[in-house]
Amino acid sequence: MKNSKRHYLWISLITIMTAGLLSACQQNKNSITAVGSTALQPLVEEAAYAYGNKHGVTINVQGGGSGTGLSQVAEGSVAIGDSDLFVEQKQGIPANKLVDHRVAVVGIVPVVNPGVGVKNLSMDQLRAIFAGKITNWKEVGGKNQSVLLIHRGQGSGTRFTFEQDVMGKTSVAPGQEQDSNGSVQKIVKATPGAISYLAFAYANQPGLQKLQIDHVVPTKTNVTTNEWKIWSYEHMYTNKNKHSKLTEQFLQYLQTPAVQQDLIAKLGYISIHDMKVVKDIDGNVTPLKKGLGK
Amino acid sequence: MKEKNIIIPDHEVAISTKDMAVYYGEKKALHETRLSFPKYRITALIGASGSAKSTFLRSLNRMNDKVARVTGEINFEGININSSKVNVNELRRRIGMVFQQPNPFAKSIYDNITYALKYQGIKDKQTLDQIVEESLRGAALWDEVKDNLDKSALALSGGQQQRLCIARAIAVKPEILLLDEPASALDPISTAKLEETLMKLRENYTMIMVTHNMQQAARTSDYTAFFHLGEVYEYDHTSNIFQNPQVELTLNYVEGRFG
Amino acid sequence: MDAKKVDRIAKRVIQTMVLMIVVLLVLILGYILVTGLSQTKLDFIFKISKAAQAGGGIRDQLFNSLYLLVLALLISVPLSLGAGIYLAEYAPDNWFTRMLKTLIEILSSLPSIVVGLFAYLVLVIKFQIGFSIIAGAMALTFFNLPLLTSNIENAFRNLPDSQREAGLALGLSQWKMIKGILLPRIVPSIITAVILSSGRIFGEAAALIYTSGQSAPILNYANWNPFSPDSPLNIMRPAETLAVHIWKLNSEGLTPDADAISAAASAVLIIVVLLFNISAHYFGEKLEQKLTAKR
Amino acid sequence: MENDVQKQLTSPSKATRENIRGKALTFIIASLIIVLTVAVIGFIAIKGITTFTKDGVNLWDFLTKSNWNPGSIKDGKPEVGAAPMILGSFLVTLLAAVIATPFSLAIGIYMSEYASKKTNKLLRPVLELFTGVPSVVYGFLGLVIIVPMMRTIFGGTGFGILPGAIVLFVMIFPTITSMVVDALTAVPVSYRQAALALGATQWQSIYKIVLRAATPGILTAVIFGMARAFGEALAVQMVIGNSVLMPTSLVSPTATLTSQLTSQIGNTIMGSIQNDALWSLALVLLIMSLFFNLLVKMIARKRKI
Repeated sequence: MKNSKRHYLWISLITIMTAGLLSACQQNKNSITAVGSTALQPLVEEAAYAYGNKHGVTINVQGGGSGTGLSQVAEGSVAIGDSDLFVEQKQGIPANKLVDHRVAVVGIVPVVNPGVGVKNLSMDQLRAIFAGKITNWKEVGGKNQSVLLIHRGQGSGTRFTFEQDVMGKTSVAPGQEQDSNGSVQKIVKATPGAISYLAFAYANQPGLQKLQIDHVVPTKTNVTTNEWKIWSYEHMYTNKNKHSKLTEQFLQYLQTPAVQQDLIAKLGYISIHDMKVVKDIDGNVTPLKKGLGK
Repeated sequence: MKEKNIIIPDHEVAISTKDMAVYYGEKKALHETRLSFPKYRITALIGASGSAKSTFLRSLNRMNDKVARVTGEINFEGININSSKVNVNELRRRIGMVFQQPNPFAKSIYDNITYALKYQGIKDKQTLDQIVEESLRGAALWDEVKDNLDKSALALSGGQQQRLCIARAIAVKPEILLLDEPASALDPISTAKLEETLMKLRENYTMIMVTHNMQQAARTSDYTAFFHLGEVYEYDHTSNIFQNPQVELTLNYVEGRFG
Repeated sequence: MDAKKVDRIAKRVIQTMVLMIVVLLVLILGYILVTGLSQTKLDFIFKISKAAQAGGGIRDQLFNSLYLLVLALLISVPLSLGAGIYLAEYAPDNWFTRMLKTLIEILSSLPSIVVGLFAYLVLVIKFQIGFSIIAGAMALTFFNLPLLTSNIENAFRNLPDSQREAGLALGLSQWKMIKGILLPRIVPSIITAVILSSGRIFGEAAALIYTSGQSAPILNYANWNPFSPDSPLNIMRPAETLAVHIWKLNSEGLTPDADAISAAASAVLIIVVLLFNISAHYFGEKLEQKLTAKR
Repeated sequence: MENDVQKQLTSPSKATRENIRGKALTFIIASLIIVLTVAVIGFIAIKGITTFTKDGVNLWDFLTKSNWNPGSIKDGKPEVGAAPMILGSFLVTLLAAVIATPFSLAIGIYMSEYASKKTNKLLRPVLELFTGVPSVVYGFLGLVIIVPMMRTIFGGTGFGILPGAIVLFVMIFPTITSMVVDALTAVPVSYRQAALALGATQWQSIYKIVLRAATPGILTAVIFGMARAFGEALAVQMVIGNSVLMPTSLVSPTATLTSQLTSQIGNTIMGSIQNDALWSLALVLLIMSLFFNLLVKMIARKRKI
């Protein structure tokens, strides 16, 4: 008697589990997943929460890195792949299979440990520092302290943008690599002579010194006009062969004022609608006439 | 020599061996034996340590299956049970066993006795209660535990635990009860009580008992087999073994000159 | 120097080293608890986490950790029971058994990141299960399985043979004997082992980042339908656990109070692990007493 | 002619069926574990080998060169020199074991020889508690306490092998200790009594008898701890500095296999050379953990002789 009861328990448990797995195979219309860039994750997460609440649907948002996002959306295993880069800038992904949706712009600012005594650098100085040609802060008017370079990890979108917009063809000197914004923050704050770069949203921290470049202040307005030159788009890629109504609606929602004006400002991104210039894959910037097309 | 080991008692035979030998690996621990055990009698197996009497006993209900190789025949109920065709679980239900160390389950007294019964499909509460009482009475334990049947069996004293093991063994109504030095872990008072119990059980059960205690063998058993170094030297009425042994070795042993 | 003096000095040195370690451990524990609990109000346990604003909590992460733990145990306990029973009671001494034992040892020493990546590659990508609790639970099973299996095997082996004989001599099948006689006796050991391994599971992050994922969809605790995406019971939803949350706050935290929340979450984590440990010892002893019942 | 009893004795019963089912069930589960383990090893091996088979990297270059830049191609070959990571992993592991072993021995000796039962009852759970502290928390502590400490003492950035080893020491020390305690308590009391009866002091009996007898167990414990240290990812990653450079000193930033793996795997595309190279690092980790296993086995075999 006791035995058969236990059997029922097991059978029902196994049933629930298999049913759960089955239900996953035909992931229903009420749920999609967006995976990828950790830099874009907070925005998509908050938007997904707001949208999901309003429409009774679930949008799962995962980090994992731009590479993960692009791989998975190309394979069709998720609906949206978040990326800091143009898909063409990553090797190994069939770019023609994906559709680009730009949802925001991120400005990137060099940050230093406040102890170095430098608040402004010229673009050439910045380049020389990261190329390893300037190794002491006194060479750029700071204290007698050696420069400690902290890069983002290879393959990081932030690093790619920084190197494209600052270094151009010059290659960077070897240095520490940190894989996350958080580690960069902590290390630059704590280490004398450290310099690195962060997205605007991560740079507003006590103990971090943001640098001006050629006396241009790193503000959103300056990014929209390309006076501040280090910035990139945040992309959400979808797969051409996989259409879902929910995906489309969610991407449309991301272009509404609720997101583009309120949420984006709150989280420290820059609205795609405010941009007065366009940047192409190679980093060339051209002015834009009103009304950004898709 | 082997021929003289066989005695055909004037009784119906419960179980008998024919050229049964036991090997541990390559080593022959027990040489070919031919013994038959009379029904409703107590037979004692005596002999010094290492004489293979326990090995012999444990072979009778195939408890040695995993550790040793048993050759020859064991005849029970008209078939040779030393065969892979025999259902050992069924066999062991019919040939029960009580061990040297009391080994009650970590369950209540009641559950100790009913566990195997329930497994056999006896579910009726009244029947179970009745068997519990019968078995405990049979093992002379009833009066001591009847108010505490829900108590853990491990809380009983050693002597009580051993009698509980007997009660547990007879609850499944075996035909034969094998006892492997059942009193060796007990104090004299418990031993006396146990022996009393065995004498009473003789009315309904065939018992084969390994013992190191000469007095115990003399007091309780009807027949006695003397084992020495893996061979049976003598098998006869207990009185003959102790008073008039035919083999000198037996005499030396029962008089305590070695052992 | 005479031997007596050496003896005294050796004892003194050892005592000093023990004292150093105890102080170190107390400092670590104290630091985590003090920094963790002083900066945040305790009600953050019941608040949802926030991506960018201050005042986020860890409600869903805590639940995810517990739910993941339960699922991982649901998978790994029966499996390790089966394997443990096989090794202790059935396994003959042959090449298969030796291989099984070696592989279990290997499994137990695999780096968690390697297991995590394997689970990511196979479960999340190949089988398209996606980032989900169930993928995480399966990854955790890999860690739990070898530890629990050898614990259970040893527990069985430590039981006296007399118990097996008692059962078999009554005509019980070996299986029934194992299940009905031996198993109940090792329940205390199993419970202790399970609770202790729970502590380890609870703090695991490396294997979960790429399996159960790094985001926690907001849960609706009133929804008990395990197939609905916002139900806490849904095993196919991604689920950031407490340990992963701490890792993420440290690496990508956007909220102004990321440090405070991560310290507080660490404190909560340690307290939960502490509770696991205490209850493991408590239950282990209680059950042992109840079974042996020396009244 | 068979009677009923004979029939029952010779025909299968419920018990027979149960036996077959029970044995089959547990055997299947045991086989499942084999399949799982082989699958893990197989998958990682296949993924890890791709770098050498498909992308044409020379195994020797992989092990000895120190340029890690899988994206860029030099002389027709991708630059995947993993030497800094391999060296980094080995150094942190060895150093952590070197720091942890004396302390583990001290606590082990204290618990098995000097301490009262009550003290032991208190110390054991504390040790177990510390095996349960999540690695993330240790990494966090390392970052805010040890790294600044290193910086003030040695100058430089404070990141590197030494802080990594210290964090690992705290992590593996409880594991090693509890195994050492087991090894020491397994030495029979009679050994000690014999030594004491011969007039040896307690320390002599510990040093000459108990420690000798427990040596294989202690070695196993240390190797176990090293295996754990070698595979630890997140805590080390936070304090090692993560730059793929040959370490020049104990406090110069470098990388370990695990730190590189965790920090990069999300940024790479499945099937690309960058990704394959990372799987090769995972393969190195796997091989190392197999090696540690072998070592433990060898010690165990020696102990039997």
